[in-house]
Amino acid sequence: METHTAGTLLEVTELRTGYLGVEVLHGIELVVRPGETVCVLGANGAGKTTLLHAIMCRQPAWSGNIRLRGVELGGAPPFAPAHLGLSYVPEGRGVLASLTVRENLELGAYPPRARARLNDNLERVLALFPPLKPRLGEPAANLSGGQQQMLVIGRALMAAPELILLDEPSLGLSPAVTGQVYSALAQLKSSGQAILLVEQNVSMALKLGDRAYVMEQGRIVVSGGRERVLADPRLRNAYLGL
Amino acid sequence: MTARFRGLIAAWVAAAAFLVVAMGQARAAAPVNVALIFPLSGPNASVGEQSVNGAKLAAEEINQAGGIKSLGGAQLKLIVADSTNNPQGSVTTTERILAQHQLSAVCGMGISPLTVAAMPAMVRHHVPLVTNSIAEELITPSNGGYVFQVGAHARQFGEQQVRFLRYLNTQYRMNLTKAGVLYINNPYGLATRKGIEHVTKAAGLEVVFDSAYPGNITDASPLVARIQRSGAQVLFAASYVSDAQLILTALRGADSHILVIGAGGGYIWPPIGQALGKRVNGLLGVAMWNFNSMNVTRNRHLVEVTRRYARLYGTFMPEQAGTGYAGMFVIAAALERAASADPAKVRDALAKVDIDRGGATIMQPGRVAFGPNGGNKYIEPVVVQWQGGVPHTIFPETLATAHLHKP
Amino acid sequence: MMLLKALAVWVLALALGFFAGSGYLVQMATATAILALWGQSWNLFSGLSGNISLGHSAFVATAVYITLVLFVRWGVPPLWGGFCGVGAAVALAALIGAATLRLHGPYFSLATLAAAAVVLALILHYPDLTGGASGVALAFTHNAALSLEFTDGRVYYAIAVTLLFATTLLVRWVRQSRLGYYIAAIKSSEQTAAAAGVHVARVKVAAFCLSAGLTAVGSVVYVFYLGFADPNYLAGLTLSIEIALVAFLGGADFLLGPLVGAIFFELIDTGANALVGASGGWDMMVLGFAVVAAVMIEPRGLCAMAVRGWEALRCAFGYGGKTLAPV
Amino acid sequence: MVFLLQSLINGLLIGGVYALVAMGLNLMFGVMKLVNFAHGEFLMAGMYAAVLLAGLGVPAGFWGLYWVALPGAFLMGGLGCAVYLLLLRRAAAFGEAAQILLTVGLSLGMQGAAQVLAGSDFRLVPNPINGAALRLGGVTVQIGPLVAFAVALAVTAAMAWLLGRSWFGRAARAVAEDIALAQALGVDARRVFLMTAALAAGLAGLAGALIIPYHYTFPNVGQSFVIVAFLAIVIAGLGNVLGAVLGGLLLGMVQSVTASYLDLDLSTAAIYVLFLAVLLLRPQGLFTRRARTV
Repeated sequence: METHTAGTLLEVTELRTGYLGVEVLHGIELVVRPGETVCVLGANGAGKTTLLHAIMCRQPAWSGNIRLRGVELGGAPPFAPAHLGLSYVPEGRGVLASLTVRENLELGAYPPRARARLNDNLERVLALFPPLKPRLGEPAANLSGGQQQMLVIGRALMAAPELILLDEPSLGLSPAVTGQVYSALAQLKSSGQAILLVEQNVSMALKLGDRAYVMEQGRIVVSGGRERVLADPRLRNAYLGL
Repeated sequence: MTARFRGLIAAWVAAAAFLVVAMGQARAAAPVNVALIFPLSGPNASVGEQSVNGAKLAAEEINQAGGIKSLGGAQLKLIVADSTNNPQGSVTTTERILAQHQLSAVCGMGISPLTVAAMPAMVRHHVPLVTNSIAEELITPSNGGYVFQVGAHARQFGEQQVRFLRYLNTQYRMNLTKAGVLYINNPYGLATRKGIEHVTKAAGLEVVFDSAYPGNITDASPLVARIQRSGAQVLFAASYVSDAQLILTALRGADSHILVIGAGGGYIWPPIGQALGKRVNGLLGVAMWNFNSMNVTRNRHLVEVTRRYARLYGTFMPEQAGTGYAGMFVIAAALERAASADPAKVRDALAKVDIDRGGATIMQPGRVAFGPNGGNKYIEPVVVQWQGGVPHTIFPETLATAHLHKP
Repeated sequence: MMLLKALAVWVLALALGFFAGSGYLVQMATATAILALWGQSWNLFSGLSGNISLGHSAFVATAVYITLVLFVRWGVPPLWGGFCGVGAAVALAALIGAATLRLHGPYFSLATLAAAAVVLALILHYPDLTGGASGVALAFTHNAALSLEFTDGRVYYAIAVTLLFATTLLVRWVRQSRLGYYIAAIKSSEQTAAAAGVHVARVKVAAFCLSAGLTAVGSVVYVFYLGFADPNYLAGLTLSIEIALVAFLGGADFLLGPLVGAIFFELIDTGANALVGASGGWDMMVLGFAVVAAVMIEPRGLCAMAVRGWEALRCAFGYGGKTLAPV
Repeated sequence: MVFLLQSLINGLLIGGVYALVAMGLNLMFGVMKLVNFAHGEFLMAGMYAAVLLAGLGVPAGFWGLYWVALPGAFLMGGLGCAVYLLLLRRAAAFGEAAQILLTVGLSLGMQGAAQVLAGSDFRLVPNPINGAALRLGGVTVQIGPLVAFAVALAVTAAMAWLLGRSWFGRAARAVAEDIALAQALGVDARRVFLMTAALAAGLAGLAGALIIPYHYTFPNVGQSFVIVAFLAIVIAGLGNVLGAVLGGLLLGMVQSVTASYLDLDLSTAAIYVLFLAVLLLRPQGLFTRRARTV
């Protein structure tokens, strides 16, 4: 599906940003290569969501670069990343509750590059998340928490993205549902989908991820392959806030 | 020596004479300030504009004829101001004009609440107001005789409507016995209704429908449905032009043959004729002034005035323009009589004028004088009927220029 | 210190009015002071709590009509009748406030708008009692303090200015009192405020009543100053909007906002009327677009604009100061 | 019985006009979260645009005057775009208070501007529709309002399709619910806003063109319609565009029935009382299932 060109898919360099004059991210460096699953780990308030917001152009970068396949995203309007191939799964249930399940999925294919393949992608998503199929006509608000999370991930896939960004997909889900979500993510990964996963649930995330970054107070403190990060004592520190 | 002395004296006398003449000239040139305060913005702006047009026409005429002769030919200087459409704005504007200019009189308002609100300021400054608004509330002891109503009281409207009905019954044997009364819920509507109520009994009419309605309606069909249901044969209506048009259209749509007699306002305004086209013909209304009344049509000069108005503004001269025109001539007559620009003296003169010549005779029946309460003593509202696209006066017979077209 | 300064300004304002004579300036100043007073009262609830009332004319009309009906029908002196009028306005506010507690944003605004429309409909529907659409004209021939009748306009000016100062000081005090903090807390989030132990319902109703009461006090003075009660104006939407407008225009976050807003509004309104009023429609257009321009330049109001300008000036001369916190 | 039927039909027909005005108002509120106090002036401008176009010439025949409807609506759509680009685009970031102030100022300014540009005259292009009526049994149906009502129904269907089935509609509803999320999905919110403003103004323009055959055009005409439209959208549920149609029709009928059976003067009060009752008992609106968080 994706053309696996050499080099990087997403490249974040020296990224600084913040709110109301207070800097939150102090020079982030991050790389995602095609087909890779990369985790960003860290405690609450480490700046993980802010990082995703900056990549999605929700939050203007103060300095530094965000490049998708070499195209600069910094300063682009907030709807641009979706058109360039980034799909975003926000924290919490990001469903559009007043729309039906089908409409939610269709909106996932809003960028022109995805509209042509709407029906193929819809089939693919429903195959990945079968529980959604019988409920297509219902308002998304009627779905259970787990189904809503599936819907949101499915919606992100409707754009046939180059890279999918997930913010805490396990938040507030029961262990069983979390398992379902992660097995779906694993399936995606095996199909070659690049994933950037922000998670507090370290064990789940690292089972899936090829590489990981650990953030602490707006900085990357550890980065590297799964085993290396797991072994690093700074991972524990980051979570205990030491 | 003497010759030189004589020459000097001659020069001195010449200089003095020149000075006196020049001063006299200067005094003659000192204009008399008259303010025109009308609603020029908001929903009643068109009422105000028509009044101003009429008054301006009169002032031009007075000035061209040599101004106020008893003041050495002083010219009238008009100060036009917007009273806006709320009482606070009316007060503010009036106070400002009174502060900025040495006025001899004010001609103005047209809309009753604006006039009532502005009156205390006029009284305080001892400046008389000649108004074409119709509310009776104006005539209060505390207004100290500073208000002069050149047109009719709303009550006189109502009375004239019923009198006309009696005339129809006797003259044309129309046998109308059931009346409906529909009036806008504002001072003009309330006062008109009072007048009708007063006389309906005397006329032997049964009032089968009597209701106020809120102004600026969007749909008249419920009103019309009720009027039809009541079985009224004649409808006395007091409304502004927008509502009047909707009511008339809805009546026509409902194929109603009720006889509508409007009380001034929208039923006799130029726009209603434009809106309804040929269908306006036959519509009846009571007016405090009409350009086709006998007192106007038998006076060649006044006919020329109404024609000039039509040329300048593209419609026949409407009620408010006529009263504005008359108001200005009344003020001029008072200035002439007072021989002074002092507003207090103008007021006293206004109380005493009795005019039966000149522009003021445009008011029916051709004569204007004010009673002790400031109302026009002689005024006779007229009943008009639209014929050939313009309103013709058909009642009272002394002023009529056309016969009733029986509906 | 603040009190002393305020007193000085008050005395100065009175003196200015006294020497300005009885004419147009005093008349306009009185109208401005009452408009500012209304704006200030409005701001006490709507500006501080963020619930925008578009029905304050209901309180104006209620106070005016209770006072006038008592006066005209039963001869109750307006000074005493005025208290009844204010009481009635407060009672109405308690009713509306309690009924609309759950409403927020435009729902609240439109509910207050509708309430005022119902008050207007009632006044018009009982003409035997209220005089109906014709309104009530008051005519004064002599001075009578008990009847609030004064032939000299400066007396009304003095009363209006005094009330404005008293209201402003009261609002200042409220802002710094517990009630003020509670209202501010409610503005940022009702849930949080409730969680923090604020009795949201009670605070909202209390502030609304206080706001209505102050509005009513100004209204009683206003109608005797104007000498005429026109129900369509006093209970109308135009007045409600004007009251809200001056508070916004000046800046709802500033103590002097309503005063600044009222002065600006009256200046543009009467200025446009004086300069271009004679040619129909221009004055309305100028006023409307002036408001639009003011909002576009600084949505937080004229006071914020002034502060910004002042800061820019200071910075230009090398005195860097603290800037307005971004909102 | 006939009388009741007559008053219901009267209410239904005027309700159609309310519906058109209310739809645009609610569309703007729903998508842009903007209470547009100048919406009545959009209607007024639409009426003037239609009268102006009619001045270019009216084809002979009974329906001739209606040719102005589409061009008028498009002209007004253009005005909506201009107002959005000049004012509302920046005002989106303002607080609710500043937005109210802005649209109130705009309303005053537009009324003044209309008087400056077009004068204060009451205008009505003479036409055969004015006063024409069908008589079915004992019931009278006026043609002008009937056409407005029919078009309102057609527009409702078109809007239902647009909002429910088109990409614009899905995007608009997404923006209405969660603007940040919609943008993350690739929706350009500003374009949606622009189109919303154009559509709302265009609907007002269409309504304007439909009522000029039987209603005067003057600078303050918008005020009489817009208040009812405001009440209609709250009764229907703010943001519920199709509900606004039902709200408009309902208010038209309540107004008509109270005017027919009770006091004419109370018909206005009646709709306010109904409005307050709905607001207090069912603040999410009669025709909105889910409570909205506003």
